[in-house]
Amino acid sequence: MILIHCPYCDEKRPEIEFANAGQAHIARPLDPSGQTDAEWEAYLFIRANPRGRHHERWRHVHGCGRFFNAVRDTVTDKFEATYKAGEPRR
Amino acid sequence: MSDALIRHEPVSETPCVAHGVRISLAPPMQRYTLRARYAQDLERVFKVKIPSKIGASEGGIMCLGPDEWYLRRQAGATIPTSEGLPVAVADVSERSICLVIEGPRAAEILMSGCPLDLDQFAVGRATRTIYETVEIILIREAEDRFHVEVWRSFAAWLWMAMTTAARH
Amino acid sequence: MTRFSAFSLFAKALSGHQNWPEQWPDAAPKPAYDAIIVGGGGHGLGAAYYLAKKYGITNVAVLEKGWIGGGNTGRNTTIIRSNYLYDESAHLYDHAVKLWDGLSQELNYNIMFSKRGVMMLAHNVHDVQSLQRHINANRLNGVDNEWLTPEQAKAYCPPLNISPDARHPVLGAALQRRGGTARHDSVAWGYARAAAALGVDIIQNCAVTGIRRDANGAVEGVETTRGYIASKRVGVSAAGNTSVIMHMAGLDFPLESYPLQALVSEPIKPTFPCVVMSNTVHAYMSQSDKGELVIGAGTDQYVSYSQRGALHIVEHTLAAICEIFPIYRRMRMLRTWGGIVDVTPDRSPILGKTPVKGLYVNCGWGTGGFKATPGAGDLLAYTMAKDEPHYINAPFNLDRFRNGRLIDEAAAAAVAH
Amino acid sequence: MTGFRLETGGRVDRSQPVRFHFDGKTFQGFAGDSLASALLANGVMLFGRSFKYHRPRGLVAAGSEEPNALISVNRGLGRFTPNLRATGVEIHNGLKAFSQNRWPSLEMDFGAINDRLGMFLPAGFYNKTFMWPRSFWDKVYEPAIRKMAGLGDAPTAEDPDVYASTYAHCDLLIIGAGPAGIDAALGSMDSNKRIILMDEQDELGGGALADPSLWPWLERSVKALSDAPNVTILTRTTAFGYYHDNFIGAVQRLIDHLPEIEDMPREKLWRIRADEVVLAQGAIERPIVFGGNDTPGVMLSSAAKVYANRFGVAVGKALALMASHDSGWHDMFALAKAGVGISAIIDVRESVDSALMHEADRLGITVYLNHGVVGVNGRHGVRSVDICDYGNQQVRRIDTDALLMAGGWTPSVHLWSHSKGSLKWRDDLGAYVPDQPNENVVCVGGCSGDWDFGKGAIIDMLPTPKDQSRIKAFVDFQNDVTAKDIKLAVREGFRSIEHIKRYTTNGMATDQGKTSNLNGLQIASSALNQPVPDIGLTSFRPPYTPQTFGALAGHAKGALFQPTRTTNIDSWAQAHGAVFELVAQWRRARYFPKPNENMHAAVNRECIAVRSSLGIFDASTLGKIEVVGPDAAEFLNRMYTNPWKALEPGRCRYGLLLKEDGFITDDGVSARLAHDRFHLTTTTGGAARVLNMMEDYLQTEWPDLDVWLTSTTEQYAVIALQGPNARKVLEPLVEGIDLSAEAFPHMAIREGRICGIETRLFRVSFTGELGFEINVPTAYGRAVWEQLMAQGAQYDITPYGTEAMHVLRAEKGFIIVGQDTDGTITPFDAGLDWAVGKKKPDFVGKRSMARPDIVAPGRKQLVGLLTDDPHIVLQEGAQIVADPNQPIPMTMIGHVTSSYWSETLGRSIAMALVAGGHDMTGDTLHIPMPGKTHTAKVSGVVFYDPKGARLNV
Repeated sequence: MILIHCPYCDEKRPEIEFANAGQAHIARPLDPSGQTDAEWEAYLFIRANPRGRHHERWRHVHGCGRFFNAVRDTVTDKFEATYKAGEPRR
Repeated sequence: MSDALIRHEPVSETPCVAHGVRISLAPPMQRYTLRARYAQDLERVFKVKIPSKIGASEGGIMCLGPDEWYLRRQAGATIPTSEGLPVAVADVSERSICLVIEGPRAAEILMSGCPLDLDQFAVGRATRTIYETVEIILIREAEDRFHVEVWRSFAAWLWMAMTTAARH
Repeated sequence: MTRFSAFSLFAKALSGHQNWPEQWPDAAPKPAYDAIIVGGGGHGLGAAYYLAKKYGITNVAVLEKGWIGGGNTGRNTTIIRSNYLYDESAHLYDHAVKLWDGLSQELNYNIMFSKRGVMMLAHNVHDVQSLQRHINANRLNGVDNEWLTPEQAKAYCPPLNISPDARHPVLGAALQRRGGTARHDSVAWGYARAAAALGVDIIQNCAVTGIRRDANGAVEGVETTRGYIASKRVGVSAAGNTSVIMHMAGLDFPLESYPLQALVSEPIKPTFPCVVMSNTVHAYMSQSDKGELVIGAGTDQYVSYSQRGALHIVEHTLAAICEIFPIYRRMRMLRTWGGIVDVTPDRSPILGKTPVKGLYVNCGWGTGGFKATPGAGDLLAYTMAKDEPHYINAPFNLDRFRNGRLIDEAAAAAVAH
Repeated sequence: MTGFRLETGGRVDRSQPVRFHFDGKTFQGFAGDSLASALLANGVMLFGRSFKYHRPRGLVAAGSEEPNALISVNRGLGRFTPNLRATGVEIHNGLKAFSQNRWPSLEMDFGAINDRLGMFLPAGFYNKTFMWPRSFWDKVYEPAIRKMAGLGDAPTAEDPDVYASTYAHCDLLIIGAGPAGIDAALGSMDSNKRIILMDEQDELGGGALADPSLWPWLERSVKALSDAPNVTILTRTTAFGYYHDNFIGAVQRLIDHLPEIEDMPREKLWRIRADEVVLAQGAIERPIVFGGNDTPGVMLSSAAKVYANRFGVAVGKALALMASHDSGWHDMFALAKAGVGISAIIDVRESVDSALMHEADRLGITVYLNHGVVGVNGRHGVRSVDICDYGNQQVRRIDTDALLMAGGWTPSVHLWSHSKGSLKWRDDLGAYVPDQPNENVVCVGGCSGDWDFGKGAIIDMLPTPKDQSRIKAFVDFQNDVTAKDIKLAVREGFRSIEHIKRYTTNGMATDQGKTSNLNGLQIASSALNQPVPDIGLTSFRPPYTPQTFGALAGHAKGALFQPTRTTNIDSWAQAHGAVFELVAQWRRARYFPKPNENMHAAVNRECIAVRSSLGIFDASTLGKIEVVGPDAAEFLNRMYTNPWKALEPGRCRYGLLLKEDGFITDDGVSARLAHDRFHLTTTTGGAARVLNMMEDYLQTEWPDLDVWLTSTTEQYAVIALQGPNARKVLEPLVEGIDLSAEAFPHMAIREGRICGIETRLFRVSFTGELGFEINVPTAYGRAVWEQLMAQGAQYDITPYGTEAMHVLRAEKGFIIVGQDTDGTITPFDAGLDWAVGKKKPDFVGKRSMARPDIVAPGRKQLVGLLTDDPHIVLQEGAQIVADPNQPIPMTMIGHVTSSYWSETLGRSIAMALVAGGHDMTGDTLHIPMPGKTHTAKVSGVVFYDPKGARLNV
């Protein structure tokens, strides 16, 4: 059970308080109707799934309730950083 | 006529007393979730100091998240209206019940299923967390007294889990 | 290739087993091949075997970054079944089940396919509706799958707890008698030995580090830790690492890789006659020929290549097992391990061509790839040989994520209302 | 000495005799004995049979690395435990233990025939045969193999014991309480650190327990640690797994050692988060590989010392040592000191430290250097050994009844490896030791390779003049893996150590290779002619030793397995004989049978009651979300398919929610209470999912909106009052709300009081009848329900359950998300076009509905189905075809999603998803079922009161 630093609560809390919410920094297009099928497919389904440095979202669902972003190494599972939603990509 | 109507609680109203710990159902109270972008917006409504550090509590108001507070008052108190303001107040008085865990083994009983380090959880702190798979709000009222707020439909399970741990 | 048989075993025994040949030579890469398979798991080795056996393409290399069968092939719970809901899935998995039957003889390698029956439990009204829908669809698709009452289910699997007071009582079950298990390592070794005998090079400790493309963008070879290897046909069958390989060809894929854990108990005398799966309680179990209870756990929630899972996943899995099979509460967990499963948005595989000419892919099998091993190998081989998909794998293309023709078995199982 | 129990010595309590049973025979030991030491003391050498060859086996070790002495313990019904190590079982009065994997008896085992056939059963033999005739595999071969395989018997009854679990946190966790672990604890004791010190044995001390000279120190140290308030000592506790971020799993055994089973958990799972971990797990001695090294009486020399010094038991009366390492010599000296008879020391090395020679000489022990054992005589016990002088190849026989092996030491790096710390190979130790850590952890003592056992020669196996391919020299005792098996694997092209392990099963037994991994590596190394580090090392995985399922499940047993959520009215339903069904995490009343009523009859009665007079239904499980804030309407407008901004306060609207992929994920009727306040409802199963989805969009896509979401599912008990007489019953109970049709139309909400309790009163209907949904604070749900029952008695008010609810809604063609939709259905497929705001530029899922396949013809669409035979109720999940006479595989064009008998209509009704169904009205379709093919005509989905006249009253 990994420890996750919640940038809102500003403390490390156990994984079972959190829900992973997939890859980070995939903004919903402002005008979905203007998207080509390929662009929309990319938004919906295409994921980086890197071996190594990964940007992902978590929600402190059984804590402060906030979604936030994280950078984690997918080989070591170690976090490099967690930061609040809306902050620039690390 | 409401006096005529009986409340039905999901757990026994007889406390569970075991070696070094007592688990009981707290009396009914009023509960509200308060939401706002800024604590000041709520202070304008409630005319009281609103704690802004997550985990802190003051005057029965606990800060659970950056824009979320949890207010507990004794039954019968009134709440100012906030319609039209950039705040949200929702009555959740009956959404949960409160279990009081007290005694020298109180922390030990909670740790049977709660992954937080309660040695680091000072008196006065409040947080939403989890007991095994069940979400709770944990409040440390005193060194050896905790309040556990749990949604009604999960209360029977939590009562069984904690009283079982207490008897072991 | 020395033919395996009771006689050869006897003959070799007399000479103290001193003159058994290598089951497959440890090949060094040649400069070029007619086809390259990236990934030495059961799927990849199977593809190489069928390329040589059925499509006459024998100048083939299988590139494995570690040791063959060391990925999900050697880390899964070896469940084999084909009782899927949608026609596309049923045809795909049943193609595999038909190949499983007789595979030992075809490969002259006992892969110990054991038709013990796979039983899926229904715990609530919604499960019943869902399994009935499966059974009816399977029947009309010619796939065996039958409904059992709780009593019939218990008769088929005596350790099952069918008490109506259980937290998740058993309301019935769907049984596919042709389903079962096989010995995972033997599948990889059997395919490797048979493929090598047909001229395929099995190259281990050879990681692909790049994919070289010509001026028109078509594949012309792969860079590896053991040098450049040319080939105009490259099939990627790298499971959890597929995204990584595809990036080398400039492709982003609709895939995410998650840790999946499994575990076995200490070996005991025969006690568990079949495979039982419960989606509602999240547990599945069988007993291996060696006597171990083989138990599948769930995936962790985050993307990871660490092959390392969390303890709370195992806690939940064993709690579930002990609920369905209370007599095993005193049994002991002997070994746990983790694999990396690549999951697509609709939890169905991607098997076919890619936007890059000469580059083919077989991935996205999630937690259920082992059962498809012979079928996936055969269909990848077909697609690479003909440069077009077989009608069975045609629906499992990449385009479905663009046009919306998803094959979502999990969604079809739907949510409790 | 009497039997094998030494006159003096050991830590057993000779004043407390303990009587126990093994294979039905009664024995006596002393308090403090393990089953192994107690049986040894009684001269028992034979403990079990091996896995494959069923060879007779005795003890090899004294600790949890023991590969051979696996036994079963039976403590009564449901308390049978197989595969326990005799070395880890503490005896108590009445203990009943049994040997395993033998028939009919341990001494006389038919399975031993495999040993004679051994030459035909080399590694991987099963891959090479049992293939002909094909049909024999399932019927003959596999059952036979399975019968032979396995160790102990399976439990057959449910375990009555309970298990506990807990989380714990500490600053310093020390795993292993040998001298190194104890020193680590003493060193930090005076800090204010929270320290946990754990050991798998029943008392602290580890190796020190076998060294009387350390006992005074041990006693002082244990006292000091026990007195320290910041030190928690856990004995009989095995740290089995090292997980991410210093999270350690450990199991504590609480009652198995007690004669009486008290009312307490059998085992307890500790889930420990530590700031720093100290691993002090020590090292395990390596056996030596030579022919006959598995004969009962051949064991590790360190084990012999443990039995003598800790338990006061001699493992033989004339011990011989086969050594390649100094530690064995020291053990022999200690044994001699303890009064054990010594026969000889044999060492494969040509010379050893002169100090060792002098001490041996002083003690009068004959020494054979540059010698090795080439034969062990005796089957069920050692009688003598043949040793070979490597100088002149002369073989001589030595009388001995116990041959000790000292092959050097293997650091226990298991948990270190779980934590992903790296290892480095040390040639001088012939072992892997910890290198770089991956967590905040250090290794101390033996497991770090730091020990004072002296030095040794690293050998793969003893040289022998015999034909290596003919002798059984065991590497993995339990799995019967011999040196020649490993060589065969290499010969057959298995080069990676993982391949060799899997092909030979070396190290895959219940001891997980604790005594066999390194010898296996050395043999593979010489066979491959490669240095060990080039072959690699099989990875260690949890658990360190096997752990009980029940302990890992912890307190999650029976009623505590998973919460069953119940409503405030559930207790009333239970008291009134309801039959329940489980929906999501909830328990809901399915129907309320009267005496001798079956489900069919009850549901018919309940449905008729609602249509003709009045029904009452507990709808409390419906999800509810309070949406509050100036931007509430704007937010819902973006989430739902239909428009929300124009909805007037006091009115309700049906909301349809899609996932971004365009498929229906939830629905529900929602009400606007004020300009900035909505009361949403969701499906029972969708509540949490919908709230999470809405929070996701709100927080990450539209953080600019001033609106907040609160789950109010459990704030309100919801009572649906449905039927023509609903209003009449409400009127006398409600205050502050004008219930007249004009003042309170269908799809409206009013706030007031009922029975004096504040209520949010919805006028809505999921039945097609005049209906109200009464929301009251949960605690009063049952009380209000009972008031309504009393008030409704005059109208024969009838409680109905989920089954009748399903029939009633189906008669009206209302869908149930998750039953009539399945995650692949769009609003158009479901015939809910009217619920999609055509003019809205965007909402969640809109874009996906424009994808090629979603707009293509031939999609499955929701239709009604009326069977030609009105008495046939189709099976839900039945498949539909256009041509019933086609061969299998058939082309299926759809399936039945909902199907019921409608007592109101006097016939069956069904809904189905059918390809292109919306254009098929009136067509006849076929439903092939086993034995009979049914026919049905496509219809609309509204079967009852299509005009909705019954609502407008």
